[in-house]
Amino acid sequence: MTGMEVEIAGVRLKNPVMTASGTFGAGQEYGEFVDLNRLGAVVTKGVSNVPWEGNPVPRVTETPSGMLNAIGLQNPGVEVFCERDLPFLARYDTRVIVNVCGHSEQDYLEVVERLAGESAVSMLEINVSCPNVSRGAIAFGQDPDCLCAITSKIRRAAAQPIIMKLTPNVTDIAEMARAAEAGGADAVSLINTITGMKIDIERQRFVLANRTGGLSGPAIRPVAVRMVWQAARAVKIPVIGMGGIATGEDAVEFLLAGASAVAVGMMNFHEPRTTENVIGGIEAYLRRHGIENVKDIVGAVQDQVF
Amino acid sequence: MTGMEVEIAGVRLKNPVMTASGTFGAGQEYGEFVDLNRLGAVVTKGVSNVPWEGNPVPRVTETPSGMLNAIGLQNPGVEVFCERDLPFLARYDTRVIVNVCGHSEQDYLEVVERLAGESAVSMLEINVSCPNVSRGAIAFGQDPDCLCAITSKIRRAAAQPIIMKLTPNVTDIAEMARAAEAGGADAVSLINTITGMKIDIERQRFVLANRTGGLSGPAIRPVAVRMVWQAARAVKIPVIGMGGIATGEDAVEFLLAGASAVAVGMMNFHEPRTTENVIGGIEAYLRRHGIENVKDIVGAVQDQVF
Amino acid sequence: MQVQRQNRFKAAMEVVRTELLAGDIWSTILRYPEELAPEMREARPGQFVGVYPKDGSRLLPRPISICRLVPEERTLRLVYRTVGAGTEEIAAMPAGSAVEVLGMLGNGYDTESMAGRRVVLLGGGLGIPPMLELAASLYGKAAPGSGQEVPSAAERKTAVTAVLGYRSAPLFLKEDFEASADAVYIATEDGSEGTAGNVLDAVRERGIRADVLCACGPLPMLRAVRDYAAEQGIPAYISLEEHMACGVGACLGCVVKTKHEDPHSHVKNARICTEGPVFPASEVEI
Amino acid sequence: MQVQRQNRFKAAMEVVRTELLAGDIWSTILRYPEELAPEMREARPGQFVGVYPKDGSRLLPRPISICRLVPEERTLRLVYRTVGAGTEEIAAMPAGSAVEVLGMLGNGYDTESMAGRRVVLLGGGLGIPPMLELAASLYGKAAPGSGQEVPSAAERKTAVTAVLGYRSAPLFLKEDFEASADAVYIATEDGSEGTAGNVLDAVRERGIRADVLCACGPLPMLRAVRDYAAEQGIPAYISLEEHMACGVGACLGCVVKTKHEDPHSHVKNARICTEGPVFPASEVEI
Ligand SMILES: Cc1cc2nc3c(=O)[nH]c(=O)nc-3n(C[C@H](O)[C@H](O)[C@H](O)COP(=O)(O)OP(=O)(O)OC[C@H]3O[C@@H](n4cnc5c(N)ncnc54)[C@H](O)[C@@H]3O)c2cc1C
Ligand SMILES: Cc1cc2nc3c(=O)[nH]c(=O)nc-3n(C[C@H](O)[C@H](O)[C@H](O)COP(=O)(O)OP(=O)(O)OC[C@H]3O[C@@H](n4cnc5c(N)ncnc54)[C@H](O)[C@@H]3O)c2cc1C
Ligand SMILES: Cc1cc2nc3c(=O)[nH]c(=O)nc-3n(C[C@H](O)[C@H](O)[C@H](O)COP(=O)(O)O)c2cc1C
Ligand SMILES: Cc1cc2nc3c(=O)[nH]c(=O)nc-3n(C[C@H](O)[C@H](O)[C@H](O)COP(=O)(O)O)c2cc1C
Ligand code: FES
Ligand code: FES
Repeated sequence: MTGMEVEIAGVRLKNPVMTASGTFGAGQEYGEFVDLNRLGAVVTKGVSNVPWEGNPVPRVTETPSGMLNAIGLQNPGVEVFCERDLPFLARYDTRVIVNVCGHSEQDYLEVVERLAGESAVSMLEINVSCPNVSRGAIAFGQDPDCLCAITSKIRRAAAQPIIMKLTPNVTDIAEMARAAEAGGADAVSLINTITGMKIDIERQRFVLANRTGGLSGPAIRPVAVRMVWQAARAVKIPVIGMGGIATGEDAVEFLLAGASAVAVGMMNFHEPRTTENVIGGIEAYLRRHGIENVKDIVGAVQDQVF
Repeated sequence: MTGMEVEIAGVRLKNPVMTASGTFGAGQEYGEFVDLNRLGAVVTKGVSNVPWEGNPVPRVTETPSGMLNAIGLQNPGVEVFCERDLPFLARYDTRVIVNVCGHSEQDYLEVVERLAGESAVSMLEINVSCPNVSRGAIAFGQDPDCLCAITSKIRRAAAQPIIMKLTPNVTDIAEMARAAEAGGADAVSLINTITGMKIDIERQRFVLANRTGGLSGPAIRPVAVRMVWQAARAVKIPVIGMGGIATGEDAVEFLLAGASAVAVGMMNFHEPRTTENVIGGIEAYLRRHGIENVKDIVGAVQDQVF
Repeated sequence: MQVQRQNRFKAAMEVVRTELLAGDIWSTILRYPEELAPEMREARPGQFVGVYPKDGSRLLPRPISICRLVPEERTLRLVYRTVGAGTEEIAAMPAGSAVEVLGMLGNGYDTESMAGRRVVLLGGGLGIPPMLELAASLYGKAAPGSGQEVPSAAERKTAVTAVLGYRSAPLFLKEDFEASADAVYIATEDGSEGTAGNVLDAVRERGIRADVLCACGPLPMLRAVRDYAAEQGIPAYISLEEHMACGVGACLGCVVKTKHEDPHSHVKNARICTEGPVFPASEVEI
Repeated sequence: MQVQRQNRFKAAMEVVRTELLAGDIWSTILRYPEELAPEMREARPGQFVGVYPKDGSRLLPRPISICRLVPEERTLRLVYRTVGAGTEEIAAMPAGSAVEVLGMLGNGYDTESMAGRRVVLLGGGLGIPPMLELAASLYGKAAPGSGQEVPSAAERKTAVTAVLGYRSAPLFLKEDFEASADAVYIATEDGSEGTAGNVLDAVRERGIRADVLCACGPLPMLRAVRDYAAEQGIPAYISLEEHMACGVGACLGCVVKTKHEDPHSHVKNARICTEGPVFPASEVEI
């Protein structure tokens, strides 16, 4: 048996594979295709203090080897989440990580405080990087000082370990990872989507009602791997990697780059069983290479030898 | 006849389609496939003051709908360029735009001064954004003050109009475009490649000897269109758009987003005749929509109507 | 709104046959594996599938409605317009090849509630194909309790009228409807066949009476149907489209504004792929 | 170094036949259009083509060497290992389908300079296939000036010896070489056939004498060939590989370090796709 267990900020996951926030609802929809008990963790869609309507449609569109989305963080709010979605997730033998979003510091703190008493919640992932909310939340994730400040406020309010989710839309990802660490983050996750745009040339209009959207999928994988590598070298806290993971091999690439765990996002839409396939693929890789424990490959990439 | 002529900084191009620097050599190689006389302009591979060796191999690798490169700006230097490559290009009825690279301010100025007397050179494109040179040149393109300063120095030294080529690896592309404009740039071009990485999981090594490389191709097109749109709204000088253009339709997307001209890069490697196909595709689009002049669609994208 | 169906799957199907019906409208017949018999038994007209392109640069499923489901032959028929690279790829898939399909998606029409009524189906353009399975499942059905599996003409209670709106001749699927509806009327925008105008022009011109309207087609048509139903005081069920990513309710990409708070989302947004694509016309803001 | 060939094209070719030779080694025969006859006449062994995958997520051409070119049949044979998605796609292309090919790339071997000499071809692994076209073009050739199109055995001046190194049996292409070379020797790493060891072990074991060496195979083998040639005081031409993007010399992706300044690049880097892939072993730093 290969060892697939990993630990992030003191929380044990049976394997390093999670769902990426916003691509797996609160688990129910893909529960028809995937055995949720197999997953390292389910990361929920962003949850805010009150219900959010999100953006007008069209909200999604395909791009070469990827897609753009501008959902705008529609969600039923933390109360409905706790009453309806959390009990559903709690039935499974997997970790629940709640992705938290907000327009203001206060918004985040309200959600974090409301979740403090929920023992079914193992960790919080703080989305300071969603490019689709217009009221300035992106600034938290694009300025190191803001990021550090909000991290430490949330850290003080949170009962669970917090993962700061970083945006790739920055000049220096290492600096952002260090800012999160300095603020007390227990882990960082990256990458969120890269801001992009598509234009319908026949109608001469933006395809997305929001004009811009977030690019995800295999198209961005090389950028994600690079940033995970840079972040992992910059900080001591664990890094959770994501961006275009489709197979176990892709996941191994992130692990080698320095991620302690990985998340599967857009590719769930291509193949609902991607998360399970990724787990199987990592196991097969470890077996093929005679590696006993998945932890042994974290950050193990080396330079070419000639 | 649809009007395909455009003007950038006083220089007339017979059509808005150029080659992207570094993907078309100095024109000779693809001259076997494409009639160079058909092109709006040929943009050369980066030229430095002295010959550059570039990076060790592997220098290129494929990624989903894209590729990574870390050529490291190998080039024979400005003297050989002027003696061998420029006379070749001057034989064609197309504009020659020389892409200029350097490690230091002085490097850039030497090239720009050497080219000042070359009447066959219509414009200079200043690459302050190559992620593959290690001696700090990237900083010019990632800090607005540095960018503004170097732009104004080059502007003073240059005999030809200068196009500042912007890197997408920044938090705020509009700010960078404004910095170039403030420094006296005659135009900006974007995007250069997005820094990425690929790991060979079987060998647990970086695929590229340089570890990181620049991502280009259709994968990055949504990011490029977004940045072109943001830059075009931020400045009054013309914007030249590039990133993953494969067809006339793709080029129209950039024009609608606000680009006055476009460049074809990686897709030359997929289909050597891409530049000509793109020209034909734009013409067909204009005819189909009864648009008389390509200038009429520059920046013409609008919001959805419901 | 209607209860979400529980007949989801992702499976490979075999391309049996593809033919061009008219212009750029194609018909593809897929054969599904035996294992899917239970899911297909649960299928309802108005449900749709997601067809995955094979090209690795196109990763999202293409939503296409059930046009016809024939369990005896294990066939699923799709009729679609080639509008882009994905549908073109589907139309070019050779007979015998395999294609990945995500199904059965969406709620579909509640045909039981329509039994014994005069049901008028309004299909405009690519809204025509999904009406065929709806016609076929309503046609020849007696009202519940009649106790007749194959009722005689006199006992037949559900009256199915199809009104099909095309841009112009040549028409497609007309013969199929004639075999599955009590009456079929045609409208063409250019007047090349039937009523000149849209489906509602045909309804008015032919004086077609309805207890229930079911409609699929472009938004302006659906808005007109909603208004006509309100005017007539009858229910109308309309089938909506939106750009989709997951197709299963997970991404929240495909919402429509609703009149009242949606019980799933707790905002006035319902997921077309899950709570829809069929909605009572009076409950959505289109 | 040798002059760049002037026989480039990009064209669709027809897949005639694909077969598995051994393990994961495939042979695909392509038929090229008549218009390419001039380019093919100019082709030299050691040149290569770029085969474009059809999948839209894989955009770069796959460099594959000419294994055999038969102008009478308008066929180009490629022999390759399926190592990734691109080569797997090529192996799966059905007979009759079309594939885009960029060619003829690289300089190839200067066979004229070898006429009348004892030429020993060393192929290791996937370095074996390109040696076949080289053998075929050398074999049966008289030295220039002999005036014989098909010389008798006595007049035959070029002696072609092929030494083929495999990991292990089953061997591939052996029969093809036997028809195109004066002598064929085998080496296998595991000793399952021929000499146990590599091609140079076979050369030594069999006491094979050479005036010229031509080699293609993994880097360690090429380094050993370079050293052996230097030791023997004979020229060796080696064929190199590198990751490529354009294949035509435009991107500078595929360089090899050279001993002297390269006349094109003005640095000590030569483009493998253009100045190579065949280099005098003494002139490159491998
Ligand atoms: C519930 C539902 C049922 C449908 N049923 C049918 C049908 O039976 N017959 C038919 O011809 N068409 C139907 N459509 C529309 C069909 O899904 C699109 O025409 C198709 O996805 C276009 O794909 P493409 O790759 O050819 O076009 P492209 O424009 O290249 O597609 C790019 C992306 O946009 C999406 N997209 C483009 N147009 C639409 C659209 N109108 N609606 C939703 N997504 C779109 C594609 O799915 C893809 O993700 C239906 C749509 C929905 C939502
Ligand atoms: C001049 C030349 C001639 C060649 N001739 C042959 C031949 O006759 N038979 C044969 O089996 N192989 C040959 N190769 C190697 C062959 O090009 C690769 O095995 C092939 O490109 C792998 O593609 P893939 O998509 O299956 O693998 P992947 O690993 O999925 O390819 C990913 C990318 O890496 C590139 N790549 C991967 N391996 C290599 C490699 N070894 N060399 C260059 N690029 C690589 C691919 O072209 C592609 O761009 C040759 C290479 C060169 C440079
Ligand atoms: C439809 C969609 C919705 C998303 N919603 C959220 C969200 O609510 N919160 C968040 O932090 N990230 C969100 N993301 C970003 C993903 O979690 C992930 O970071 C990103 O998509 C990159 O991974 P991928 O390429 O595997 O999709 C969303 C992504 C998609 C595609
Ligand atoms: C192989 C390669 C070499 C490049 N060399 C240069 C260069 O020398 N100077 C430069 O400014 N940009 C260079 N670029 C960037 C391109 O000019 C272009 O900005 C980028 O690739 C995006 O366009 P594309 O997606 O169409 O390739 C290079 C790109 C590639 C792929
Ligand atoms: S398409 Fe994802 S929720 Fe409907
Ligand atoms: S592959 Fe581009 S120069 Fe050789």
